[in-house]
Order: sequence, then structure tokens, then C-alpha cells
Amino acid sequence: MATAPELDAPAAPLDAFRGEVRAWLAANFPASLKGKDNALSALEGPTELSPDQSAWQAAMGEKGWGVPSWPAAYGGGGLDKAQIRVLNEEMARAGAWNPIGGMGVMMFGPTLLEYGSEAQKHEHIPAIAKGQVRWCQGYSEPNAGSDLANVQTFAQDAGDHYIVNGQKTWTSGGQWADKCFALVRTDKSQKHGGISFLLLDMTAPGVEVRPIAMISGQSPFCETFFTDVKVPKGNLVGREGQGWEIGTRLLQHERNSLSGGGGASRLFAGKPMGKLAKEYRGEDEQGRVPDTDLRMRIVRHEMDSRAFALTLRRAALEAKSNQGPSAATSIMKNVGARITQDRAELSIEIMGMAGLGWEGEGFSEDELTQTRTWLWGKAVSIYGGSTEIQNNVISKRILGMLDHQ
Amino acid sequence: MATAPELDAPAAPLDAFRGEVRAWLAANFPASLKGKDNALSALEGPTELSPDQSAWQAAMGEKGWGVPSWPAAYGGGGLDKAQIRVLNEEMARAGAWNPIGGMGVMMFGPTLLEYGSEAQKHEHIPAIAKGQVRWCQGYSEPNAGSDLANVQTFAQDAGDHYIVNGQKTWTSGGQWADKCFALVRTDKSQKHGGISFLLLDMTAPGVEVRPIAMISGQSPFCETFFTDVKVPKGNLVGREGQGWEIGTRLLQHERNSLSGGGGASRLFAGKPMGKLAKEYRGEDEQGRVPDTDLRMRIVRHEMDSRAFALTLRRAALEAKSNQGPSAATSIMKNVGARITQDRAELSIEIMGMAGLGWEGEGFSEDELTQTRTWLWGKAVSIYGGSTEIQNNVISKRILGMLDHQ
Amino acid sequence: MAVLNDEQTMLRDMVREWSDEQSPVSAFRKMRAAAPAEGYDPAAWATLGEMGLPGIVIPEEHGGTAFGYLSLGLVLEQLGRNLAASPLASTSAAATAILLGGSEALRAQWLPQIASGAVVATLAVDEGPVHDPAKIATSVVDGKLSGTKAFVAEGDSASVFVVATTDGLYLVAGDAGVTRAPRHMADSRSHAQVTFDAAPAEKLGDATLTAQVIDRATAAVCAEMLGMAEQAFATTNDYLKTRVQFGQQLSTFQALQHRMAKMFTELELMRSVVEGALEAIDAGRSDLDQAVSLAKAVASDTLHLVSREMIQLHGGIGMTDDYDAGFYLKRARVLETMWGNAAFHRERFARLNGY
Amino acid sequence: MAVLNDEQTMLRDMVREWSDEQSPVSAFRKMRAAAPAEGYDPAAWATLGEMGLPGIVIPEEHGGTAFGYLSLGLVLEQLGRNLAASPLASTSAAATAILLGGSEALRAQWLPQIASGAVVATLAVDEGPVHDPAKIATSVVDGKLSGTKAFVAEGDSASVFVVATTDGLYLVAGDAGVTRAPRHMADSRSHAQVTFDAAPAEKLGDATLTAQVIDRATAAVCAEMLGMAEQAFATTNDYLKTRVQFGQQLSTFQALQHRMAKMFTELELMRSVVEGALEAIDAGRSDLDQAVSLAKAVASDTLHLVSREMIQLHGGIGMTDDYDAGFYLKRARVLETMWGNAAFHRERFARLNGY
Repeated sequence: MATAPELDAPAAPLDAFRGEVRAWLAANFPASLKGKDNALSALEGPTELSPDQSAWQAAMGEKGWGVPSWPAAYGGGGLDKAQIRVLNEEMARAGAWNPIGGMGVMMFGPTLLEYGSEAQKHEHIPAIAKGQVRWCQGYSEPNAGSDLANVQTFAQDAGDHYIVNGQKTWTSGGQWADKCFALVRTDKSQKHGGISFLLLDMTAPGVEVRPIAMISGQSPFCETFFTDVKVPKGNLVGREGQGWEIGTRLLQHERNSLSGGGGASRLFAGKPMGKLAKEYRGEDEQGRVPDTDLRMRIVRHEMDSRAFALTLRRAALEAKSNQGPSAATSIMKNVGARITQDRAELSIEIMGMAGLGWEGEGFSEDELTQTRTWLWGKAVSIYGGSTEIQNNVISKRILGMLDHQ
Repeated sequence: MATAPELDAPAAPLDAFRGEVRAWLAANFPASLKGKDNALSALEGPTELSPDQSAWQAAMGEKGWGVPSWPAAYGGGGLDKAQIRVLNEEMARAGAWNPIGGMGVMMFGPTLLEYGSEAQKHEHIPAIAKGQVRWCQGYSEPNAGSDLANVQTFAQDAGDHYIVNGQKTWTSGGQWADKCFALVRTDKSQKHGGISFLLLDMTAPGVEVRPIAMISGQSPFCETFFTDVKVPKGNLVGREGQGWEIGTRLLQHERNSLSGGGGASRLFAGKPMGKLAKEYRGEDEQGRVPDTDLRMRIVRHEMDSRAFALTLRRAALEAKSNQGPSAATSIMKNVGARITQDRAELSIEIMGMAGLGWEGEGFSEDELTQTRTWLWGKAVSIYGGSTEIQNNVISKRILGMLDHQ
Repeated sequence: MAVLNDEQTMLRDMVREWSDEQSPVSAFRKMRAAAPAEGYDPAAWATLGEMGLPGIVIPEEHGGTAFGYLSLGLVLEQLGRNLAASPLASTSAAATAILLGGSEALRAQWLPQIASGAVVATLAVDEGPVHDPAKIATSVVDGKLSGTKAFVAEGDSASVFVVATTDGLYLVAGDAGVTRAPRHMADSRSHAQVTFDAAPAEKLGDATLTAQVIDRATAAVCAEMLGMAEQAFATTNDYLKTRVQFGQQLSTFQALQHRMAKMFTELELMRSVVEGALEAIDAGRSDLDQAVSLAKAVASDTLHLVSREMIQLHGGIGMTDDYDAGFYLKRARVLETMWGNAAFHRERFARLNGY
Repeated sequence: MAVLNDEQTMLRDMVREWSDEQSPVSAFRKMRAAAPAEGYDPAAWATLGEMGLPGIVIPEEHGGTAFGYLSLGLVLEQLGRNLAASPLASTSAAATAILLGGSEALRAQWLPQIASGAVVATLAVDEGPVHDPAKIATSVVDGKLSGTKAFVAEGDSASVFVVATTDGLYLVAGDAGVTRAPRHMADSRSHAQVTFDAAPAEKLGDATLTAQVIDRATAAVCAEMLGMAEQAFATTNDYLKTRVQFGQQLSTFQALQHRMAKMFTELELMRSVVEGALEAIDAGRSDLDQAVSLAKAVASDTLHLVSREMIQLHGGIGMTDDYDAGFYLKRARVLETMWGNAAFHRERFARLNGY
């Protein structure tokens, strides 16, 4: 009789590796940090690291396990998929979390490993793997919106270097970043083909950042101004004019991390909605959430979440088989955003006025966090390819529809 | 203190007229016909009239009250708005209904009164007022869809007459109609300006109709073929090339009758959804519809219906005042269609399998009617300006948005 | 737009002009930065008082204009358009309670002061974060009222409280036995927890009056929501015509056109139900409870939709605090929650209709 | 698409090819016109029997292939795409009941005949127009079963009935004490009211078995719905590329593109939950009841949406009986209703999750 393949099949031959991981975690993960990861911390900016946090980051950086799949030659863990699964399982078991993160890990590192020169890889990858250098992304420009190819920032050829002038916006973590990977224009005569992928030093003369205050009260983004910034030609990744190809490849890494787990699944974290509703609203004589209208919307949301989880699982299985990339991948961004936002809206509705606190007395820490999470969550359907852009992509690439002539 | 104007303010000076109406109804409306109007009858085609039905039609036709606002000179009732309201109130009180209807009354008559020559009015209006002549509409053509101006049917000038060739579709009641008002092309060199408004005799040589079977099992529409049909030039309404203007004016009459009451409100008729649900599903210990999910969707639908009713009332009040036409009018068609369809879907859901009967034993007459009503109701968001076309109109005319350049 | 008489048209136009010229959203932004203890700009409130607005629902004999709730709604709609922070809605609801239930002495004592804008009054009903008039523990013993009310709108500045108790509605004036603890909420408006500890109280009426007053307070909130939704939509529509992407105005993208057309459709329905509820109050209709639940449910759903779409259709800029979209979103959720959200009113509507 | 092994891929491709070539929607149209007493084309059913499909969930020792429910789903999905009328889903559910609850003798007696396609079996549970396994009056006294079952799928042709009673699941074979009254429904498929009057019955299991068998029957229906939704969507997508209005293909209108993109999104989710339920059955998972309620609720909502949009996006032609859209719409509502609609399964899912 046929059976479905198991995603979580036991991996007996990995027992030795599992033992190694477990022992290493016991020796290196400070018990005081157990479960202390914070999904919103990326929005609040870097905080002073405690001695335990510093030690943990240094240990993971040295071991290379913060970027477990990256080659050991560049400071990565050099682990295969099965080993990474074991590592994740053991981390979860120990309540440990990855202290190495950010755009360098999620987006820039994988792209540089693919497109960078040997010199570039040796210069940048180990520092990312150790969590020593923060990267930011210089893509969006004012008035360009979703039209990413509308790059106006210009890199003038000046012999052995470029002179860069222009303005970027939505620079995530720009005020805390050491370096920036940016799309710049090296040729004004063609739209996509005139774009290049350039690495800039955020401390260089002529770079100015201004944080943008968001509706959630955080300022995770900046406007970034480049005025006659001198950039060595060795900082060009790939060829001149290859920037659009490299830049979109990088966005694939971003999307994978947003939809596959990373950002989205962190926002899913937390208790089931039914449980939250009972805490705030009590239950009726039959043990149900007493607000029947709210209850039925909770069911719909929970079903949507489960359907999404099953779709993530299905896409992963399909990718492992020989069926080629799953069409289901194209829906991940939009469904992930919808579930994230519905969950936040339902949460604040359940909490009533308590879910709308801003600061000060009268609200629990969880409640105040919920308000910020709700507001910040409005971004997930806008950034990284808006819902509208994703729907354009589905209708064009998957459904084969054409533009209006 | 300010008070809102009352739509249904008492009209004391009309008491004499009210007495006249009441007496006339008592004398002329056969008690056997009380409440026997049938919203679906128009789809099933004309049936043999009973002696009582014939008498009632003849009486109303003679009195002109089937078309109460039309001038008495052409066989209409010659009543003013206040009198018409009294007439409607007394009709409702007596359980009487208007036996004079169809496209001649709703659409063609008002248009001909506006654009027709004296001769045309005297020829056609009294026959419509008496319910003696059935009209059908020759607008849509195959492959034109919502693009009504894409008229291919050609009327060749042949001196004192035209020779008409072409094909119309969705000819409502074509198989039962005596005459047809049609958009025909008299000039191929311009799209809108080449259209004329022509009256055809459905019994003329060269006219052929083929009923179209619908998903609801009815065949209220036809394909209509014109092959070398000879039409006197006296049958041209307005000027050559004025057809688009006249034709769109006629559609306004159609929309008013669809949204203002007529078609849509007939489909609303019937018991409240909460009552229907209790009949089929019983009630819980607190007297509620036991299916909580269904119940909450019933509330939403009932609220939507009431909001629509309040909007109809508001638009009527605004039209009576000096505020000019209400923007609310633009939403009537879509909201009416949505409510009609939601109501039908909810009804069959409430009835379960009993709401999906087609024919034969095991279903009540109401249940079998409900199935057909549900299926036929899918048309209301397609015909008479589809929901998509209405949304285009709102975004362009009301919101001032432009076409993609 | 309901059909208005001349004085209503004048009132609306006067407030609209004042709001657009003297109290645009930037005034709210300044007030937020200044963070006055009252939770609103006292100078602006004084101006509203000079215009006679606090007396709209108060009889002429007590210094008001007795224009009624439709007129109050016209004013709140105009103020809501630009998010003006004022205690007008709360004060009017409390005044209505005194009018409907107060003794002649109480009316004469408080209504003129309220009508002039000298006294801010408010309604204190809920004791938890979710509206539930059936869950009230506050009680009165020997004319002394004790209990804690949560999230009282304008609780920072009110000196007269109309308080729901197990025994109906009471009036508490002054500071004796009254403690306020501000609650800083996302909408940057005034909300406070108010604790009454044996505060001297005078009875206004029983539970029936409580329900009547809550219905009126709810209708007033709906009017503010209507103005907010109207302006959030208009601002979005304007933005789509300005913003160019891929070489085209956003407003030329048909997918956005249809979304806007559908939102416009919902807004027209929202206007009908909100005006319908206000008119039902003025007409003293027996089914005004249904009219109010209909209004609050539809208004909540529609404002929810419009405030979400305002952010989404603005894209990145809508997420920034420099832009106004976030103000609409935050205030929207507070008003959606106040006096029962859409779910609460759908349930109430179903019960009132017996299914 | 779930990851399939080689035999599943072959099975799916075989059935897909047969369905597209030998049993397109026009075959259903012909069957409707011919109106055979069985409610399906006996020749087509015989072919399915030759392909071994009625034995997919039956063990090899009883003449089946034991491929399991995911495989049955693949087949039903392919048949559903073109609306093939066959008793495969009902027969398989009944066979599962005999397999799970029947004595060795009963299995040996019936399963081989079912596997060969010689005997049509079905499940008779509901006694009213709405699915409600808690409302069953049919009872058994001294091995004689009495009661009336409403809207039994394939009730016209089945010679073996698996019947839910107050005391669990029973098997009734043959015509003794059995009366059928056909019910002509909008989907033009076989449904009958079946009355049992002291019909000889053999017990299969208690209420637990009843629930287990209904879950499997429900998952099978979901697979048929998945195929229908898939094809209704594909047909609509093709139509939009063909149809020209205002000088443009309909598929170039962005408002329609986004609607199609959203529908595609829902379809991908639907596929995941339907395959998830079938896999849960094959894996014998303890939470398969939740998986089935999830699948039926999502499948019902999605097919509802797609079948409505199929009509709307086709415009006038979709309203005609000559076109196939109406068939999808009518069958959709019947399957949405069968074994509990979305509302029923949302309620069940909430209860299973304890809220």
C-alpha cells in the first residue's frame, strides 16, 4: 500500500552528530538566555549585549553554526540538510536560538557566495558568519515604490573607483549598519541593463542616514543620502549591468526567508487564538468562546493557518521530489501576510481596549507588544513585493495572462 | 428642533383620490387573484390567462393605471407622484398587483415618450398601456459582451425602407414578442455615431428566433436572426446616428426599474432569513438558530438588506430635495445584485438538500422554486450592466479615475 | 447625505470650514506632541463652545440649541474627518442622560454649564476592556457610589460622570471619592480608568435609561466614524491619482479601481445606516436599538476596511508616522471597540430580531 | 500535488487520460439526457471496474489493490474534473465500512463483488435535508432494520446499504424491506429516499465506526470537489484568454487578473488540505477528524467561490445550459451540502479544538 513520504522521518545515522550538538550546546548555551529570543528586536535596533549574550554570539560565530549551510572555508558551519535539521531540533530542545542574523545572513551572504569573487567572499562572509558586521539593503528609492528597476542613484566611473550620488529609502537598519549592498545605475541608456550591484561603506564620507518613524513607534528604516561617495571598483559584485540579475536573485533569498519560516513564522508564534479568546472572554456553559461571531472568525483563521502550514509542508516535499518547483510557492508571500495580519487583528479584537494600549500603566507587557506587532504587521503585505505585485506575478507567470495592449 | 423629512408623510388632500381608487379596486380586482403575482412568471413566458386574469388586465388597461405616470392622451393614467403613491398603497392593501408590465412598460415606453414622433407615440404607447403588445430588446450581439456599442447588425438604406441583416442575442422574451426595439448600424465609418434606434416587427419575413436554454431550466431569452428584413423608415426613432443616445437613455430606465424596486425588490420578497432558518433548522435552548456560523451570516445578510433599503430611501429623499442626483444611485445595481444572490445562496444553504431539488416528488413547490430562483439570480450581476462594468463606471465617473494610458 | 434643513446645512458648513481651516489633521498631530493633560486642545474646545456645539442636544431653556442627534452627527462627522480631539461626543451623551433622567434641579444645575462648554461630562459604563453592559459591579449604597470603570473616554478631564451601576444610571460630580489613572492608548486620545470610592451620587434612572443613553452614545461614535471613513477614502483616492508607478498613475490600475469602487459602495451603505440611526433617535422610534446596532456593525466593518486599505494602498509611506494614515487606523480600532464592536452588535441585532 | 510514488502516478495518469478522452463533460451531458435509471452510465462504470478502481481501498486478498485513500482521491479528482457520474465514492466508503467493521464472512461475501464493480454499495446516514449524524431515528430490532434515509447518493442503483442507526452501523443487502423513491436534484445525479421496513441487517460497528466511515466518505467527496474546482478554474482561465471585449482579451484586465490570482491562491490551499486529509486517513492519524473537517470546510468555500466566479466571469454564456458552467455550479452545491457543509465543519473543528 502506498504511503505518503514523511517530512520528519527519523535520521538514525545522525545520532553521533546529534550527540556532539547536544554536548556543545550544554557547554556553550547560557541557561539564562533560554527562550529569550524576541521577534520584534530587529525593529528596535541593537541593544547593549549582556556578557552571556556576547559569549553566546561569539561561540556560535566561532563554530559557524549561525550560518550552518555556508561553506566552512568562509566561516560557515559546512553542514548538510540532515545535520541542519538535527541542529535545529537540538537548539529547540535546549531553548536556544540563533544569535547570528540580519540581512547579511538572510540575503546578502547567500547572494555573495553565488556571485562574489574569491576576494569578496573572503573579505565579507566570515565577518557575517561571526555576526561582526551589519549589512543594510540599498534598493528602494523615493517615488519608485514597487518599481524597483527605477534606480536613479548614479555611480559615475572615475577610473579605479565610482563616485556615487543619490538617495535610497526604506533602508532597513541603515542607522545601525556598517555596510550596504545597493543597486546603483552605471548606465542611463537602458533601464534594467544599466543597473549594477555595489557594496558601500556606511561610515564613508558623504553617507548620511535619517531614521524614519513608523506608525508602530519604531524606526527600523532610514532614508539614506549618498553625496559624492567614493567606492573602490573592487566593491562591484559581478559585472557592470548585472545588478538587476543579482538583485532579484537576492530578493528570492529574502522571499524564501519571509515565507518559508523566518519572519512570518516568528510572527505566528504565540498561543492559539481559541485559547487567547477564552482568557479574555471566558467561556459559555458548553465550554465555547461566548462571542459566537468572534468564535466563527477564529475558526476561519485557524483553518487558514493550518491550510498554510500544510501548503508549506507540501511545497517542501515537492521541492525534495523530482516534480520541480511547486506552483504553491507563488502564493506563500500573500497567504503568509494575510495570516499574520488577520492574526494580529483578531488578537487585538479579542483583547478589546487592552489590545490598543500604547505605553504606561494599565497594560501588560504582552498587550503593549501586541499593539506594536499589529501595527508593524501592516508592512508584511507591502514590503518585499506587495500583495498587488504578487498577484500580478501569479496572473502573468502562473496563469499566463498578458498585459493590456 | 430639526426633523428629518418623512418619505411616507400623510397626504390628506389625496383622500378623495384614495376613496376613488379603493372603490374602483373593490369593483374591478377579482378576489381570486389576491397576492397571485409571481416574480418568476416573466421567465416562464406567457401562460393562458384565466377569465379573471383577462378581466383584470383589461380593466387596468382601460383605466391606464398599469402605466400610471404616462400621459392620459396616450392611454396612460396621467397621475402625479402623490397619486401614484396612493394607488400603490391601495393596491398593496387590496393584495392587487399590476397586470401590465414587460419591457414596453419598463424601458421602451418611457423612451419613446421622450424621443418618438407623435405618430410613433400614438401607434405604440396605447397598445403598451393596455398590455396588448409585447416588446423585446435587440441590443446585445454575439461576441460583443458588455461592449454594447459593438453593433454589427446592419440596416442598409433602401429608399423608403431599410434592409436589416444581422444577429442579436439575449433577446429577452423574443419568442413571445410582437415587436422589437433594436440598435442597428446605419454607418460603418464611426462606432457610436453610426448606431440607430429602429423598431422591427417580429412577425416580418426574415426574422427567426431560437430560444436559449438557461441553467435554471427556463428559456426567457432568444437568439434572433435578421435576414433581409424590410423595415419602413417610419420605424426609425430619432435621427440616424442618434441610436446610442436613445439606447443608453433607455438603459437608464432599465437600471432604475432594476435597482429602485421592480426586479430586485421582487426577488427580495419572501420571509426573513432568520424565520426560514428556524423552520428548517429549529432553535436552541435560547431560541437562537442553532447553527452559529449560519446564524452570523444571516445577520450580516439581513443587515446588508436593511442598509440597502435605507440607501434606497435616502436616494429617493435626496432626489426629491434640491441636492441633485445622489451618488448613492451608482451603487444600487451592484448592491441589489449582491443581496439578491446572497439571499438565494443562504436560502438553499438553510434548506440543505431540499433547496437543491429540480423536479418530481420529495420537494415542496417553494423548494423547487427556490432552486430556480437561485440559479436564475446569477444573471442579475451580469445583465443590465455587469458588476464589473458598474465598478468601472463608479471608478471613472464618481471617483474620477482615468484609463490606463 | 441626509436631506437637511437650512439650519442643519449652515451648521454643517460652518463646522466643516472650521475643521478644514482651523483643525486639520496637523492640529491633532500638534496636540499629540504637546500631550495636554486634558487629552485635547483646550483652546479648540473653547472655540467649539463659542460655536454652541456642546449644546446641540440640550434644550433651549437650558442654554442649548436642541438641534438633535442628526445635527450632532453632522458636527461629529466633520470633526471626525480631520480627527479633531474633542470631548463633544462624550459630553453630549452625558448631557442626554441628564436630560432624559435628571430631576429639574439637576438639569438646571448641569445642562447650562455643559452647553457653554464650561463643564466636560462623560459616560462611565464598562469595567473591563470589552463592552459588556451586562457585566457591571459598580453599586450604590446610601447615595455613595463605588466601583472601577475602565477606559473612560475623556476620563482625564471630565468633572461630571454619568455612571452605570447595578441599579441604573447615576451622576457623580466633582472630585470627592474619584481617582483617575490615565490610560495611554494607540489613538493618543483621552482614556482613563476611573475609580469611585463612596463618591456622592444622584440617581438618573434605571437600566432602561442606561440602555437608552448607551444607544445615543453609540450613534454619536458612528458619526465620527463616518467622517473618518469618508476622509480616509478621499485621501486615498487623491493619493492614487498623484502617485506614479511603472510610468502610470496608480489610479489607472483597474485592480485598484475596482477595490476603490467596492469601498465607495460600502461607504454609501455606511452613510445610510449612520444617518438612519441618528434620525431614529430624533424621531424617538421604538426600534432605534436595532437601528443603532445596524449602524455600529456596518460602520465598524466599513471603517475597518477603509483604514486597512488606506495603509495598503499608500504602500510604504502609509507605514510612516509622518503620514496621517496611521492616525486613522489607530483611532478606527478604538472606535470600533467602543460601545461594542461589530460582533457585539451583530449578536444584539440577531437577538432583537428573534433568531 | 502531493508527492506520488510510481504506481500512484501511473494510476492518476491513466484515469486522467480516460477521463479527458472517454468521459469529458459531454459524456455527462449525454447521460443527463438519457437519464438512465441508475443515475450513471453503466458502460462507463463497467470500464472503471475493468481498470480496478472500485477496489482501490479494498485489500488484495479480497480482490482489491489496497492503494488507499490518497490514491482513491487522485482518481476521484480526475473524474471530478469532468463531472463523471459514477458510484465510485459511495461504493468505496461503503467498502471501507465493511472492511473496518465487517466479520470475515461479510468481507469475503461483499468486498470481492464490490472490487470487481459488480455490486454498487452506498452509505445511508442522514434522515433530513441537512447532515446531522446526531439526529438518527433508524433502529434495529431483532436484526431487522427500520427507518427512512433521505437523499442517499446512488440510492437508485445500490444493492448494498451501509446504514447508520441509533445503535451504530449496519449492513443491509438486497431488496427485502427496502423501498427507493428517486429524488431528482439539480446536479442530475442519483439521489434517492430509501425506506427500510424491517429489512434484515447485520451489524458492522458502533457509533465510533459510523464517525470513522463518514470521515472517509467526506474526504472522498473533497477529492471530487478538488477536481471540479481545478477544472472550473482552468476553463475560466482559458475563456478569459479567448474572449475579446472593448478590443482586448478579458485576461488583460487587471481587475480580473487579481481575482484569478486570488482564486488560484485559494485553490492551492484547497489542494493542501484535501491531500492532507487523504494522507491522514492512510496514515491512520489520530487527528484525522480535524483534518477532514478542515478539508471539507476549505473545499466547500473554495469550490463555492470558484463555481460562482465561473458563471460571473463567463458572463451571459455561462448562464446558458449549452455551456458547462451550470453543471459545475449545481454539482458544487450538492457536494458542499453532502456530509456537512462548511458551517458544520467549522463548528466541528472548533469543538475538536476545545473552543
